[in-house]
Amino acid sequence: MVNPLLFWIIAALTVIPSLSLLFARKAVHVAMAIVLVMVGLAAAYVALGAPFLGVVQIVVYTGAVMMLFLFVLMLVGVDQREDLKETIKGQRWIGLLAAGGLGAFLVSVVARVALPVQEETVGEPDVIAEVLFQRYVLVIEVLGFLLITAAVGALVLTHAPRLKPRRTQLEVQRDRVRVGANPVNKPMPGVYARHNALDVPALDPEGQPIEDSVSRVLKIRHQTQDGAEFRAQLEDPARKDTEEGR
Amino acid sequence: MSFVTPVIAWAPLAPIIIVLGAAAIGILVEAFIRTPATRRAAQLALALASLVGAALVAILQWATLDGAGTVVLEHMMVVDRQALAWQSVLLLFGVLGTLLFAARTRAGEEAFTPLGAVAPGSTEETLARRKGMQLTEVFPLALFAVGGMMLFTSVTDLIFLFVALEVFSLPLYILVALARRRRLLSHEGALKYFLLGAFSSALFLFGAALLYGATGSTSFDEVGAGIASATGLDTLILAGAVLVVVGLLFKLGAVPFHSWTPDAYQGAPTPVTAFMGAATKAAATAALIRLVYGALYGLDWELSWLFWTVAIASMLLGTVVALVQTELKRMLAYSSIAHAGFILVAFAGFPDSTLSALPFYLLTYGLATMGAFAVITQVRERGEDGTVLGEATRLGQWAGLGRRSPWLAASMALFLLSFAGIPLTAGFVGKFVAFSAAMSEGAWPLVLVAVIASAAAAFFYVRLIVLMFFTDVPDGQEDAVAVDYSPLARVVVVAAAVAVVLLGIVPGPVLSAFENAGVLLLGAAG
Amino acid sequence: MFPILTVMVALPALGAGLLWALPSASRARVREVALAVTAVELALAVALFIQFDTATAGTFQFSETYAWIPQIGASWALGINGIGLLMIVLASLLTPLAILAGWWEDKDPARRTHYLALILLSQAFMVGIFAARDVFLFYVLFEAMLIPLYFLIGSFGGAQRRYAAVKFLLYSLVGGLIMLVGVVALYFQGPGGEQAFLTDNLTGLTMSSTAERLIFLAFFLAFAIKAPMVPLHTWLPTVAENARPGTTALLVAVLDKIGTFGMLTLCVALFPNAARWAAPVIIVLAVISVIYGALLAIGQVNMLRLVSFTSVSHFGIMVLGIFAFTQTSIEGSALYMFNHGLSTGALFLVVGFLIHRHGTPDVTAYGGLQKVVPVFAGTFLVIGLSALALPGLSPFVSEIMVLVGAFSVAKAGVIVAAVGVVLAALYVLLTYQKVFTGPTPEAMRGTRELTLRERLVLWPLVGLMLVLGFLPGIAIDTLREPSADIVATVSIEEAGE
Amino acid sequence: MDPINFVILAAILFAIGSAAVLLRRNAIIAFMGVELMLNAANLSLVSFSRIHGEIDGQVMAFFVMVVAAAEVVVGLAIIIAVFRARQTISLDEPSELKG
Amino acid sequence: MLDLTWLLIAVPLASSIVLMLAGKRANPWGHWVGVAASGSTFIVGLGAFIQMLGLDSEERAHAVHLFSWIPGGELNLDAGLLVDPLSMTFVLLVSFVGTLIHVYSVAYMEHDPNRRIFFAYLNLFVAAMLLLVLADSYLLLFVGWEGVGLASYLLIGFWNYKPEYATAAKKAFVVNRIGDIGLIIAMGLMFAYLGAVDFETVFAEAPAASTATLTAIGLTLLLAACGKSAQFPLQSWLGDAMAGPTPVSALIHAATMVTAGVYLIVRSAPIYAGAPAAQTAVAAVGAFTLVLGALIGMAKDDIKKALAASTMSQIGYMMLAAGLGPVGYAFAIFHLVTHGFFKAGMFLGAGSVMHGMKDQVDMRRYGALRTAMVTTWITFGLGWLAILGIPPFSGFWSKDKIIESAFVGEGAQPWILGGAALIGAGLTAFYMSRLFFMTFHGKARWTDDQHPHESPAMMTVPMIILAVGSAFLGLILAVGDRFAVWLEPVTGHVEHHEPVLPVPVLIAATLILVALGVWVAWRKYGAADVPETAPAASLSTIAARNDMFQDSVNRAVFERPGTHLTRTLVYADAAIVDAAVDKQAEAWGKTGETVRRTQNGQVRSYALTMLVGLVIVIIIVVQGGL
Repeated sequence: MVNPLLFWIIAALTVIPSLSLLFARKAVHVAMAIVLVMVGLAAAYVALGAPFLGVVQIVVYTGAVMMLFLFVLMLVGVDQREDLKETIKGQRWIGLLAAGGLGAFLVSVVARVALPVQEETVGEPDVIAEVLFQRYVLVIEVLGFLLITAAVGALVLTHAPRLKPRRTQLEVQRDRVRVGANPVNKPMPGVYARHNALDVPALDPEGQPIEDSVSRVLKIRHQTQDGAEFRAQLEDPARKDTEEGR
Repeated sequence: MSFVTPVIAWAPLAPIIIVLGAAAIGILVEAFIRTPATRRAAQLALALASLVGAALVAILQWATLDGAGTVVLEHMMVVDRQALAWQSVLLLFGVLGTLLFAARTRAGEEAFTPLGAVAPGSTEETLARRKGMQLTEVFPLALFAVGGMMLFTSVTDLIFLFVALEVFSLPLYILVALARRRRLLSHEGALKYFLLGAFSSALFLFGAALLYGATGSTSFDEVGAGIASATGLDTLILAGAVLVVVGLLFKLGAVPFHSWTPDAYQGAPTPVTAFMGAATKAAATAALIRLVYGALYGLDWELSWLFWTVAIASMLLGTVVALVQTELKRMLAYSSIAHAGFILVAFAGFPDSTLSALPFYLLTYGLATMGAFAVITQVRERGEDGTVLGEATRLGQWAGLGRRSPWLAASMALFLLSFAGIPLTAGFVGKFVAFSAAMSEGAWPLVLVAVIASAAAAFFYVRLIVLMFFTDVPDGQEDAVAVDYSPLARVVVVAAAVAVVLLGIVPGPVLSAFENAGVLLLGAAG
Repeated sequence: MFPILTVMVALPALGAGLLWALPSASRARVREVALAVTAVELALAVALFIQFDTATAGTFQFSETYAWIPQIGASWALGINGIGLLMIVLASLLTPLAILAGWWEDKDPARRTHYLALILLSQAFMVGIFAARDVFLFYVLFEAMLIPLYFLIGSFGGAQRRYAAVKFLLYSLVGGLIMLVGVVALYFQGPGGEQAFLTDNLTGLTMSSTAERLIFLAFFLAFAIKAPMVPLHTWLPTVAENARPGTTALLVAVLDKIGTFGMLTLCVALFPNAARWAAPVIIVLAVISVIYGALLAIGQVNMLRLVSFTSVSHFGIMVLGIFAFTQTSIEGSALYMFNHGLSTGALFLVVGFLIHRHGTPDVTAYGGLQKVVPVFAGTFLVIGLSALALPGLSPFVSEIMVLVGAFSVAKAGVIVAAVGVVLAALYVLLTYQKVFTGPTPEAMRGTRELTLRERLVLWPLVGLMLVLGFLPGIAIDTLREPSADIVATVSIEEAGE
Repeated sequence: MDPINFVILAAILFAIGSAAVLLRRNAIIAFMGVELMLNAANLSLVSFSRIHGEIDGQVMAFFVMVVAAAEVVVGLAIIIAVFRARQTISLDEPSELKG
Repeated sequence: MLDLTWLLIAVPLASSIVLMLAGKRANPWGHWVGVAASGSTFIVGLGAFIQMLGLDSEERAHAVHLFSWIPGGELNLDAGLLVDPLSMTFVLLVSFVGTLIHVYSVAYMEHDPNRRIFFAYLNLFVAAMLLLVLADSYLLLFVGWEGVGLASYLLIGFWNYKPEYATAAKKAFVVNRIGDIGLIIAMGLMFAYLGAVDFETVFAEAPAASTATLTAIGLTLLLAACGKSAQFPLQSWLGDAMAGPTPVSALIHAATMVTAGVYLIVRSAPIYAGAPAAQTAVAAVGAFTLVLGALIGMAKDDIKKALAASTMSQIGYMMLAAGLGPVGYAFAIFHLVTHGFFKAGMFLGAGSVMHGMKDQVDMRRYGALRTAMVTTWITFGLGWLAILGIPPFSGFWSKDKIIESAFVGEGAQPWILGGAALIGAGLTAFYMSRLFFMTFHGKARWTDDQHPHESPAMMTVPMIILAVGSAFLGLILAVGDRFAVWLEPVTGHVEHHEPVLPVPVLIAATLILVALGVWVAWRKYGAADVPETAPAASLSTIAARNDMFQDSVNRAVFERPGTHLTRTLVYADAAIVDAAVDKQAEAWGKTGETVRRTQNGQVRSYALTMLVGLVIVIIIVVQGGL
C-alpha cells in the first residue's frame, strides 16, 4: 500500500510537467519538464517496491535518454521554436478527443478493476537479477543485438568519416591570403568595462561601429545592440548619470 | 534464494543464432576491413552464407522435427513446425532481399547512399560518392532484421515479443533512411515510419501491461489461462488484447494502422521496400497467429469483430486508394494494405487451417512482392546525357515497357497477376487456401467482400499491364527510360517468377509442407 | 489408355510455347506452324468424336484422373460426356478457321507470333475447360483463360481495345472471383479429401438449401457474365467492337459457351434444388435477354456490335432451354451451343472479311454489294439466315427444340421469346438490306469477291450447318443421355424434397 | 492507497503522451510524447507488479527502458539526419510523401 | 411411285443448289434445268396420283419414311412424308402451275442477267412448297413453311438494287415471321399437351385433349395461317410483295404459297374439330379479310396490287370455308385449286400486259388492250369470268359452294358470314371487272413510247393452259362432288347441311350481285373515260387505296414505337446498363481520391488516424463483445 499523499505528490509531479508536452512552445522546456516527470516516476517506482528500477529510471532516463534529447536539441538549435497554431483543420480537436477518449476509456477500465493486492515483493537488485537471468535470460541476450543495432544505426546516420584531408593552420592561412581576405584576426567587439558586450560592435577610430566585430551568430539571432546607442550614452553624461544612479 | 540455471534448448535456436551471429560478425567486419570493395564482398558473402545456412538448418529441423516442436525456454519461446515454416519463409525473403541489396546498376550504382550521415546534395555527398564509399552496414542490419523477425515468429511472451519487434524494427527504420536517390523522401519515410512505429510499440506495450495486470503474466500460455479463468476483468483484458493486437496490425499494415505503409514504401530504397514488404508482413502475421491462437483464443468472439472490421476496412481502403495512385511503389504499398486485409480474412472464425494457409499465402505474396520490386529496381530514368538515374516509378514511364524489354515486363505482369490472384499463379493458390480457411468457419460475407476487392484491385494491376503491353512509348520519350539489368536483381526476378509459376501450377508439395506446419506447440488451437 | 484429352490440352499449349521459342528468323512460318498444330488438334477431335461411344454418352469417357493438388482436393481429372465432346469439337474446329481467317492480319512477324501463340493458348484452356471433370480444375482454367484473351483483346484490335480488354477482364474477374467463393464453399459441403473437387464426388450432395442457393448463385453469376445475360452483357459489344473478328469469333462462338456449359454441367447438375428454385427468375432474365439483345441488335449500326447483341439474344434462348429442365429443351440448348458456335463464328468472320475490305464496321457505309460480289452476298445471307434460325440450317433445330421443349414449363417465356424470332428476322435482313441491296455506291464498286482462303474458312461452316440442319441426329445422339441425366438429377431431387 | 491508482495515473500519462504525438509538429517533442507513453506503460507494469506481488513486471519495465534507450538512439539519429538535410525538425516540412 | 415422292422435293432442291453453285457458265442452259426439275416434279406427282387413284380411299394416305431427323429423348421425330389426297392435290397444283410458270419465266426473264439465279430460287420455292404440303409433321411442315418464305423473300427482292423492293422483301419475310410465332407456339402447345408434333400422334391425341388446349393450338395455327396467307391482320405484306417479278406473283403470291395457310387449317382439321371457338375465329378472319381485300381491290390502280388484293380476298373465302369445319374444308381446297388456276392465269396475263407495256403497271395508263393482245385478253377474260363465279366457269363451282356453306349454321353466324361472302362476291365482280375493263377495254391511255404487243408463245402457252383450267377445271371436279369425295379421307365425310336460305335463292342472289358489280364497273370503267391520273376521291377510297391504312397502322402501332423502343434501349444500354458499371468504377475512383486525401503527408495526422481507428475498433470490440 502506498501513502496517498505520496501518490498525489507523484501524480502532480508527473502529470503537470507532462502537460508541457502539449502546451510548451520550446522543446527545451518540454525536455526539462519530462526530466521532472522521469524523476517523479522514479519516485513512484520506489514507492511501488521497485527501488532498483527507480534508480535505473533515474540513470537511464534522466541521466541518459533525456540528456540525449537535450543534446540533440542543442545540436539542432535550442531555438527551434514551434508555432502552436494548428495548420491542419480539425486535427487538434479530433486529436484531443481521440487521445482523451482513449485515456478516459483506459481510466474507466482500470478504475473498474478490483484486483486483490498481494504481499509486496521488493525489487532489490538480486531479486531482479534472479528473474532476469532465469526466465528472461534470452531476452537480455537479444537485447544485446538491439543495442548493437542502435549503435550501428546511429553511426550510419550521423557519423561521417573524414572525407577531405585535414586542413592545417598553414593551409587555412594561405587560402585566406590567396583570396585577399583579411589575413589577421577580426576586430574584437566593443567590450566595455561596464558591459560584457560581445553583442556591441567595436568602434573604429572615427567612432563608427565595425560590423565585423560582432559574431555572425548573434547577428542572425538579432541579439546585437547598436554601438551608436552606447556612443550616445558616452556623449550624454546626463543619461550616464541616471544609469549610474539606478 | 538460489539461482537455478535456466534450461535452454539451444539446438532449435540454431537458425536464429546463425543469423544474429553473422550480423554481429558483420559489424566486426565493418570495423576491420577497410577497403570498401573487399568489405562489401565479405559482407555479402557472410550475409548470404548465413542466411542460406540458416535456411538449410531451419528446413532440416523442420523436416526432422519429432512431434510438434521444442520449448526453447519455458514460457518464453518455442520452436515448433509453425515457427520453422515461418523462419524458412523469412530466410528465403532474406536471401532474395540481400541479393537485391547488393544489386547495382551497370554503372555500379547501389541502392544505398554512400554515406548516410552527410546532407543530401552536399559536396560531401558527391565526394563520398566519388570516393566509392559504400554503406556495407546494410547487410548486417538486414541480418539483424531477419533475426528479429525469426524471433518474432517463435517467442511466446509479450515482452519478448516487444523486444523482438524492436530488434527487427530498428534496422528497418535505419535502412529506410538510406536511399541513394531522393534522399529527402527517404528521410521523410524513415522519420514517419519510425515515429509511428514507436507510437504503435507504445500502444502494444501498454496493452501488454494491461494483460499482465489482468493475468499476472505476459507469457502466452499463462495469459491464455488467465483469460479463461479471470472474472470481472473483461474490459481490462479486452483493452489489453486490442492494444496488443493493434501493435501487430500496425506492422501488418492493416487499416486504420496503415498510414505509414505508402510513405515508407515509397521513401525507402526499393530493395528495402521489397524486403520490408515481404518479410514484415510475414513476421507480423506469424506473430499475430501465435498471439491469437496462443494467448487470446478465449476472446475469439470479441476479436472476430476486430478482425472483420479491420479486414474489410483494409481491403476496401487499400484497393480504393491504390486505384488512384500514379506512383508505382505507392500503388504497390496500397496493394499491400489490401493484402493485409486478405490476410486478416483468413483469421475469420480462427480456424485451424489458417495456421497452414497463411504461411503459404505470405510465401506467395512475398515472392511476388520481391519480384515486383526487383523489377522496379531495374527500370530507371535516363538523363538528358544518357546517364542512368533513379528508378522510374511514375506509372506513365512504364508505357511500352513490353516492347522495350518483353521478359522483364512479362515477369512484372506475372507478379501483378499473382497479386490479383489469377489462377496458375502462386497468388491464386494463396488466396484460395486463405479464403478456404475463412470459409471453413462460414465467413462467406467476408470472403465475398474480399473477392470483390480483389476484382477491383485487378483494375490497377491490370492498368500497369495495359501500360506495359498495350501502350506505345510516348513520342519523344523513347530514351527517357532505361532498363538497367543488374545480374543480382535479375536472379531475384527469375527466382521469384519461377517460384510464382511453380507454386501456381504445382503447389502440392509446398502445401503439404505447410499443412504439416499447421500446428502450434502451445495454443488453444491444435 | 492413351491420355488423349491431356494431349489435346497440352498440344496447343506446347504449340504456343513453340511459337514463342522459335528464333526470329523462322518466324515467317509461324502461321503454318500454328495451323498445323490446330489441324492436328482437329484431327484428334475428330478421332475423339469417332471413338466416342454414343450409347453411353451420359457417362464420362476418355477419363483420366491424376492427383494434382491433393492437399486442397484438386485433381487433374479430364473426361467428356456428349456435351463436352461437342464443345471440344467446336473449339477444335473454329480455332484453325480463325487462324486462317486472320492470315494476313499482321505484317510484323513478332506480333503475328504473339497473336497466334495466344490463340493457341486460349485453345488449350478451352479444351481443358470443356474436358474438366474437377471443379477446381475447371475454375482454374476458367480464370486463367482470361489472360491470353485479355492480351488478345488488348494487344490486337481497334481503337478502344485497351478499354475493352480491361472491361472484359474486370467483368470476368468479378464473376470468376465470386464463383471462387462458391468453389471454396462447395469444398466444405463436399466429402473433402484428396479428390474433393471431382464432380463425381460433388453431385448429389445434401446441403442446406441456403448454402446450396448461395453457392449456386455464385456459380451462376460467373456463367451469366460469360454467357452474357442482360444486364451483365455490356462487355461483349465493347469487346466485339474492338477485338479482331477472329478473336471475337472464338470468344463468342466457343469461349462464351463456357457460361452455358457451366450452367448445364455445374450449376444444374450440382445444385439441382437451387437451380429449380432460381429457374423462374432465370427464365425471366433469359427471355429478357432474348428480346433485349434482339432489339439492341436492331438498333446498331456497327456490325460487330450488332452480331454481339444477336449473341446476347441467342444466349438467352440457350439459358431458357437449360432452365426449363425438360429433356428436349436441354438437348436443344446443348445443341444450340454447338450450332451457335458455327453460326456466330461464321458471322463474325464474314463481317470481319467485309471490314477487312472497307475498313469500317459501320453498316451505313455499305450498300448494293450483292451486284458486285454475289458469292459474298450469298454466303453472308446464308450465315445471316442461320442466325435467324432458318429451317434447314442447324440453329433452327436447336432453337425450335428449346422453344418447343420449354413451352410446357415456361409458356409465357416461350411466347415472348418467340417474338425474338421476328426480331431476329429484322436484324438479319435489315443488315443484309443495308449492306447488300439497293444501289451500289461508287466506293463499293471495286469490292473484292470472297477469296479462296475466305471460302475455305466460311464454307465448311456453312456446310456443317446445312448437314446438321437436316441431320442433327449426329449431334443429338451424343446429347440425349447427358440431358436425360440432368433432367433426372433435377427431378429426383424434386421427388426427394 | 491501492496501487491501481498508479495505473490510472499511467493511463493519464499515456493519453497525454499520445496527444503530444497527435498535436506537436516538433519531431523531438512528438518523440518525447512517445517516450512518455512508454514510461506510462512502465509505470503500469510496475504497479501491476506490485499488485501481483511479484517481480516480473519490474523486469519487464527494465527491458522496456533498455529498448526505449535503443529506440531513442535510432530515433534521434534519424531526426538528426532529417535536420541535416532540411535544417529543421518540424514535422510539417517533410510531407512530400502523401496521397 | 408413292415411295418416290421424296424426289418431288429432292429434284428441285438439287437443281436449285446446282444452279446457285454452278456460276456464270451455267447461264445459257440453267433455266432449262430449272424447267426440267419442275416438270419432273409434275411427272412424279402425276405418277403418284395415278397410283393413288388405284387405291381404295382408305388406303390413300401413304407415309414415306425418310430418315431419323431429331432423335431427341422426348422429341423423337423422323422426317417423313405424308402422301394423301390433300397433299396430292397440292402436289399436282404446285407442280403443274409451277411448271407452267417456269416455262413462262424462261421468256419473261429472258433479258435478265440473273435468270439462272431466278430459276434457282423458283426451284427452291417448288421444293420448299412441296415439302410444306408433304411433310408428315408440323415441324417438317415448318421447314417448308419457312423455306417458301425464304424463296418468297429472295424472289420479291430479286431486283433488290431498288431499295423499295428490298424493303418489300424484308417486310414479307418479317410479317411472315410474326405468323411463324404462331406455328412455333402451336408446336410448343402440341408438344406440351399432346406429346408430339407429328401429324399422326397429334391427330390421334387431339380428341382426348381439352378444348382449351385445342383452342389455343387452333388460334396459334390461325395466326400462322394469317401470316402466310395474308389474312387480317397480317395482310400488309402481300401488296408490297408484288415487287417481285410477275411470274413470282403468279406462282407464289397467288397460286400456291399464300394458300399454305388454308392448307394448314385444313390439315389441322382434327384439332379444329375439338375447338369450335378457334374455328369460328378462322371463319371470322376469312370473312373479314375477304371483304377487306375486296374493298382494297376496288381502289387500286396498280394492276398487280389489285390482283394481290383480290388474292387476299379470295383466300379470305378459303379461310372462311376452312373455318366452317368439315362442311367447308373440301370447298376451301376446291376453291384453292380453282383459284390457283385462274389467279395464276390472270397474273401471267398481267405479266404479259406489262411485258407489252414496258413494265407499266398503272391501269390508268392501259385501256383498249384487247386488240393489241388478243391472247392475253381471252385468257385473262376466262380467268375473270372464273373469279366472278359465272357458271359454268371454275370459280362458280367452288365459290358458290363456299357461299352456300357460309349460310349453314345457327344463330347470327350464318347471316354474318354468309352475308360477308355474298357481299364479297358482288365486290369481287366490281373490282375484277374494273380491272378487266380498265385494262382491255375503253380508250387507250398509253404513253407515247409504249407499243403494246402480244407476248411470245413461251408466255402465252402457259396462259392458255391456265385459262383452259380456269374455264373447265371447276366443272370437271365438281361433277358428282368428285373433289369432295377425293378429299374425304382427309376432311372426313359430312352429311349435307341445309343453309339457312334455300340454295337456289343463294345462287340467284350471288349472280344478281355479281351482275350488278359488273354492270357498275362497265358503266364507270368500260363505257366511260377513265382519267389518266387517279381523281381526288372520297375518304373511303383513299383508305382503300392505302390498303385501309394498314401500313400506317403498322407504322403507328409497331414500327414507330418499335423504333423508339430500340433507340431508347440502345441509349439505355449505354447510359444505364453499361454506365452503371462504368459509373461504379468511377465511384471507386472518386472514393479513392477522397480517401487518399486523408493521407496528407503529416505524420501527426497519421498517428491521429491510428488513434481514432483504435478508438473505433475498441468501441466495436467492446460493443460486440459485451
